[in-house]
Amino acid sequence: KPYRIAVIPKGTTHEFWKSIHAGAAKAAKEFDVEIIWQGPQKEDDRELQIQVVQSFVSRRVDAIVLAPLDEVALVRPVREAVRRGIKVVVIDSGLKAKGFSSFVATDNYQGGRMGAKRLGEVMGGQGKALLLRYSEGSASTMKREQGFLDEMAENYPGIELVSTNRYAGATRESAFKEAQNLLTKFSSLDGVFCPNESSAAGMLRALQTAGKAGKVKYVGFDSSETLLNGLKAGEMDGLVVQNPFLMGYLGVKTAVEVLQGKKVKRRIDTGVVLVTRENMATPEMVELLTPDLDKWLKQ
Amino acid sequence: MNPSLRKALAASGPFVGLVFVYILFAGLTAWQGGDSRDAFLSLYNSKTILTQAVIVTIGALGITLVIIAGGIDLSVGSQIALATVVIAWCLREYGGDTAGIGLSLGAAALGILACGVCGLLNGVMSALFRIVPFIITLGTMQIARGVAKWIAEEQTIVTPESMLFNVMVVEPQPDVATSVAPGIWVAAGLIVVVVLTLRYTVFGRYVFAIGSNEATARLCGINVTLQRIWIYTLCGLLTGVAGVMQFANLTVGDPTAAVGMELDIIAAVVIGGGSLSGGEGSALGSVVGALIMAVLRNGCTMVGVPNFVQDIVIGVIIISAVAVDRLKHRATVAG
Amino acid sequence: MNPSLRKALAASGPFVGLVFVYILFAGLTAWQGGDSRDAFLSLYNSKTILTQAVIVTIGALGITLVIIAGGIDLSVGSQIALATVVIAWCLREYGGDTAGIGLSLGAAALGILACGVCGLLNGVMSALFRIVPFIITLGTMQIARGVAKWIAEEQTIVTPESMLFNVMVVEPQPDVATSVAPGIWVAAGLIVVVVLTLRYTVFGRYVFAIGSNEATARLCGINVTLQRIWIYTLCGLLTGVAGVMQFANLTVGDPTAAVGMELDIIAAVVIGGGSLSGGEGSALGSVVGALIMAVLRNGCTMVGVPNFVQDIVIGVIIISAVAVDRLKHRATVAG
Amino acid sequence: MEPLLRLQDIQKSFGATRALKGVSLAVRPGEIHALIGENGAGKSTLMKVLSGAIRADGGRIELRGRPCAIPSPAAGRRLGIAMIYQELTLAPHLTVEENLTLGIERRRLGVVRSQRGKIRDVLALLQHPGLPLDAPVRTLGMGLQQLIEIGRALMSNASIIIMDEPTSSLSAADTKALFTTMARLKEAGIAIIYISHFLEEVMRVSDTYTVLRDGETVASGTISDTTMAAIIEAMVGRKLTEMFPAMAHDMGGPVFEARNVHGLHLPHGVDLTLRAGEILGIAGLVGAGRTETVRALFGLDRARAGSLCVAHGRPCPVRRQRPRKALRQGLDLLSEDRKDEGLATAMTITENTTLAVLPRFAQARGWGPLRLARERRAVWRWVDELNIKCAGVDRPVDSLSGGNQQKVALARVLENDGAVILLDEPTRGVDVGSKVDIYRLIGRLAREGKAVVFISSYLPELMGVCDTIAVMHRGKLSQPRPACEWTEQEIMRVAVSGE
Ligand SMILES: Nc1ncnc2c1ncn2[C@@H]1O[C@H](COP(=O)(O)OP(=O)(O)OP(=O)(O)O)[C@@H](O)[C@H]1O
Ligand SMILES: Nc1ncnc2c1ncn2[C@@H]1O[C@H](COP(=O)(O)OP(=O)(O)OP(=O)(O)O)[C@@H](O)[C@H]1O
Ligand SMILES: [Mg+2]
Ligand SMILES: [Mg+2]
Repeated sequence: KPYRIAVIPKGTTHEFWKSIHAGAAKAAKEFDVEIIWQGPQKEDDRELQIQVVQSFVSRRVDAIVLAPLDEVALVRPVREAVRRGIKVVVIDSGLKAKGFSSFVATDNYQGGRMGAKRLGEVMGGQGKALLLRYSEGSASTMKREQGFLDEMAENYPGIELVSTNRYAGATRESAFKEAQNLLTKFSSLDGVFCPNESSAAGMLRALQTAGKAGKVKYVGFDSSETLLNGLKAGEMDGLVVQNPFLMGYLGVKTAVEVLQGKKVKRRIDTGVVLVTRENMATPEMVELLTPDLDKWLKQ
Repeated sequence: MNPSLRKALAASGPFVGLVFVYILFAGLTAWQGGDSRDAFLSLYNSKTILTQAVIVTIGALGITLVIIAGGIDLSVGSQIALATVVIAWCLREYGGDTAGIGLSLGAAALGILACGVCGLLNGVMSALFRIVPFIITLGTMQIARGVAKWIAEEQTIVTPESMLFNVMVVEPQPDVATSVAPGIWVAAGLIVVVVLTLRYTVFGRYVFAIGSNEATARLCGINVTLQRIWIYTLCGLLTGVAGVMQFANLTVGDPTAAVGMELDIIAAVVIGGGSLSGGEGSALGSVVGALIMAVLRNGCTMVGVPNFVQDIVIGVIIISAVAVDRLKHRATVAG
Repeated sequence: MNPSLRKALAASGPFVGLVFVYILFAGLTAWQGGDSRDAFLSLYNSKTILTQAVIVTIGALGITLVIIAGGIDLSVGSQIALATVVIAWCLREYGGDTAGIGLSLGAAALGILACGVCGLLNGVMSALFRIVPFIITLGTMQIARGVAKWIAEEQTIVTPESMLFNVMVVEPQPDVATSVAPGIWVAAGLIVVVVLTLRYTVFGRYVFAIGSNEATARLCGINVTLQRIWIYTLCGLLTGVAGVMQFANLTVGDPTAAVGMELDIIAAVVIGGGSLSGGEGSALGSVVGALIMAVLRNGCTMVGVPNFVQDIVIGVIIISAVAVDRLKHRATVAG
Repeated sequence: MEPLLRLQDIQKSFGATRALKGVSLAVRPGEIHALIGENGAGKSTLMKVLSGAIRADGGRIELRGRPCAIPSPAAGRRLGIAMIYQELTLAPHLTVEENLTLGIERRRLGVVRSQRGKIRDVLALLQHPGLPLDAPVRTLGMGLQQLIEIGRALMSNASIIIMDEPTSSLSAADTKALFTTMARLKEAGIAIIYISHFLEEVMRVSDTYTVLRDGETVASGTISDTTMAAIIEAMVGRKLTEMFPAMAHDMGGPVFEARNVHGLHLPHGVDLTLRAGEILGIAGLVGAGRTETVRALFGLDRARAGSLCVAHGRPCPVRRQRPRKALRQGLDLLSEDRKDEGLATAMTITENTTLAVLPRFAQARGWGPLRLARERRAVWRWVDELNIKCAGVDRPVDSLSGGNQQKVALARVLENDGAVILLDEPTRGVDVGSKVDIYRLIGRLAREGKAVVFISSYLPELMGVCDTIAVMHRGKLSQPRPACEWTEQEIMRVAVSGE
């Protein structure tokens, strides 16, 4: 009888999670296990994610692959799962708990530094830049933001960071409004960095509606159709891209290995790459950026 | 008809609904087979459902009072967030590495008190200014949320380990049938208190009287203003307890928690037979309403139906619960 | 007193509030100096504020009708999400790489229509079953959200480039003073239509009459049921237009968009002088209410005050708007 | 001349109440037809049937010789029937102009077209040409609102105008203006059905009349052929000596005193003294201010001035009176508005009966749990004693008939056991059998040494039950005199004219 593995994303509406889903589906096919894909829809609904985990514990799946919305709030349900003999693999964002089997994620701090480096280069080492943070209490984006700030402080002293304290909120909609207001406030701006897909998409839209797209140097994080179009059009100067497909794949693969009693690494890095207009057409990038999701999902 | 029988029948509507929903999902999971077949009916899952229903249940107890008295309270979700933040703040400020029992209880009490103050404000303003409670509580909803963010400095507040964390553990001692989350006991205790209060105290009778016909209440010498302030304050305190449970669930103080939960709670009360025009409703009914929602959520996850089905089903259930009730009333009047 | 003067004064309350808020933030930014000093007062920022107010404004026009007629509609936020999804779905299914004008307009029309159907359902159910609209629309709120998720398959729907994307561009031609987002023109047009409808048409007068005294309306031969269905349907259609604007903003169909926006919109209407007990309210007032909220949001970002201050301020403004109104009324009655 | 309108054998029941048992009436064009009857005789109901506001259970309506159905107010208006309702039916937020034209707007493409010319004509007819058309009607006084109500009927080109007590809140000048208007309408060939309790007015303005009693036509004819005495005779009608059971009781010393009570609107300077065991009847026309007097005494309405003193307690200004305080003083009130105030109709008999004295049934001075068994026992006692017909004391009050509902309200007053009891229209809408029960009860109260104020618009019962009777006219209360010194004609005369 095949293993049943629950894969719980932070949300279901971002394209990032679609890729994770596809990667997980690929692994499921490869190792002949059944995956159950379910998560909250808003990326700040901790309560609902807790309930989803609890329900899967009730359902006695064999393993849970979880992208925790909060590094603390999800500790307890994970502990309950582990105590009931369910293996847990954490992906994407950290969790302040022991007992889970492995942590499969991007090195977010490095990703943040990579973004800062790219932004520093395209800005020529000087000018005014701002950081629009994502949402309160999200561990992975906080690391990216930290990496960005550290790199800027160490290597690009000529760049003045005019705003680093505003949050975009969990949806594109809230990010868009916030970005619009920030862009109006700082009319002479040279660079922008956003730490995830929804904040980046909101910011891109704000730049477009403000007529500043392409004029302000802009580096984002994560990929999606919207953001890639921006990159192609020259409205963005770089995207730090994780490999969500690989993350989903490795998450499920690790879970299977744990279930089979194999030894797995505590920390598995899925890597980040910088995508620019120049390299986005190379075959390996195309494979990374637009994996054939439907091939894995439509069955 | 025998009066207690009559009451039992009237209350039975939502209960029948609960049984129906439960059997439906039991059937669905059985039909689906596989692992989920026994999982849904398992003892552990029942405990999970009950634990998940705790917050809405306790919140619904408070709003039941308000709704029976002909009012409404939209600020409940924000109040719950406020409570989690106040508790977490207290634990972080005064706890070292782990917070002791005394501190934990003190923090919980403070959280409950904060909500009580919100309720008091709601009551005083709606009683004195005679503004529709919808607006008052829409305002306090924003204010409580803002204060919560303020205290939390727009972050989640991480706290030292506290005994409160254990309140919502689904099964504190595994494989002991009677071992359930302490939160369930708290909820059960509060249910008993509210049921008894509504049924056996002067205050409870006044709540019904005010909602049923305010003019009559006034004619009978009831100080409607004062009672109303009391009712909102009590609702606030109960909401505070729900906030403690929410904190136990999240283990962090989260100023963005429970957005829109007021509507869930109001829906539970309405499904349980409460009428927004006042004078009708029962604490037990509201509890059953909360359970219906919890079973629905849990069952949908078990069967693996997508979220959207769940949304639609809940919407349909809300409307039909009230429509059926209305048709029943009409039939009674005609007969 | 001169009647038109009286009306002007009554409507002036919210307007004075708007001016006050604007001057307040102008003062704050000036005092703060730096980048934000001129930014707040700049023409460009005014355009930003107006653009940001468009969605709530259009939504508020619809709800104004409902509230004047003594009803309420909680499903507006979900309807907006539904509209974005329907539009995006349409563009994705039938558009190739870029969607033509015809397709774009067709998609927008379909989105508006979807909301119109929701409104029709609200109207029919609340008129026929005589259920409190609060419950009905609480139900349709869930259902519309569920349907939106269904259509979107619980994802955001990415669409080909469409002319709709340009509707909410703050400044289509830079540095032309009169160049504003087309959405603002749409909103302006709708404001004019609704204002004229309420003031000069038989329908508008019936809306007020039904909200003011339903029994009178019935005795005067008004088909209250039919009118009510019309009112909710119109509200739905207007909400649909707000949905188109939301889509233009997001450029994707997002089934989780606009959660809780109904409360923002209701707050705008109430700040603008609408009364939840019916019979009172004005389209212009609601627009001013929406603008007050937009200025508040924008101003808070400009000054750089934290979000929580914004929440608290909005809450206080909602309550005091209504309290002032109530005290004014009392003065009139006493005088 | 051919009658414009003929009603034949109209019947209407509300649940167990048979409001109309078969009424017939005919009106000719250019005629003012008076419809006369006691409170509850069925006048308003009949007119609501005619205007389409309610549907009759049986009977025929003929308009210009042709039978017709009037299923809705809109249909009534189309047939040229306009109605001025007894209870004001204005939309308070709408302006004068909007109210005047509501439902009969002239329109082009849905846009309202001004009818100011016509409005001006109508207002001139009512001799109020200066009325501000853009003022919301809620900012106007009761009298002006009543005028607008009348104006709305004039606006609709009606051939029949029904006026249900149009002058009850009009000033003398406005009343005169209304009569002038009616005369002009009459010249224009419009028929008017005029309902009023002011019989002198009726005698002055009408041509023909119909008297209703208990939902039946008991007399009709031409005004010039009859006298006021004859009409009153027909209204009051039956001999009901046996209806009023004699209950011997003695009067003691004074237990209640009120001095110079002024309400916000009505009354004007009422003085009242009650002795233990006295039943004081207060008669008067609708709108005379009786209800407002007792509400002010009980603290339900704000008062302007006056003082009261119950059972030798400390005198207390009426302005400070509150229901809670009144109940504690031993003062109790039975509301005239049973449905909207007197009872919480969705609650049970038990709950209603004990609501005012609930803490008595709880342990620990009202803070502890209720003693439900004791409460039910107390209520059962009243159910038996008052002969309340119910399936059990846990039934909701709205499952009872009107008479039994009223008995529940009385049970509440009895349970409170106050020394002074104010009964406002205790027999309104109550069937004859229950009425007798209530009379007996009032007698018993007096025998127990309580002072009772009995407000009623139904004179025979006042004559039959009360020891003393006072008459109220436009906010002023006459000196009480022993009941045997009054005749019904005399009371009517004082109620109508004030002296
Ligand atoms: N909607 C109703 N439901 C139940 N009973 C009603 C209703 N309307 C009227 N009645 C009853 O019908 C009877 C006749 O009432 P109606 O209002 O026609 O009297 P009326 O002659 O106009 O009296 P008044 O002089 O007080 O206006 C009364 O007993 C009244 O209580
Ligand atoms: N708030 C108010 N403002 C102005 N006039 C009022 C107000 N309330 C009542 N009135 C009028 O005052 C008059 C007295 O009413 P009240 O009910 O006291 O009369 P009543 O003698 O008890 O009549 P009924 O026989 O109907 O009980 C009525 O004409 C009524 O329309
Ligand atoms: Mg009448
Ligand atoms: Mg009266």
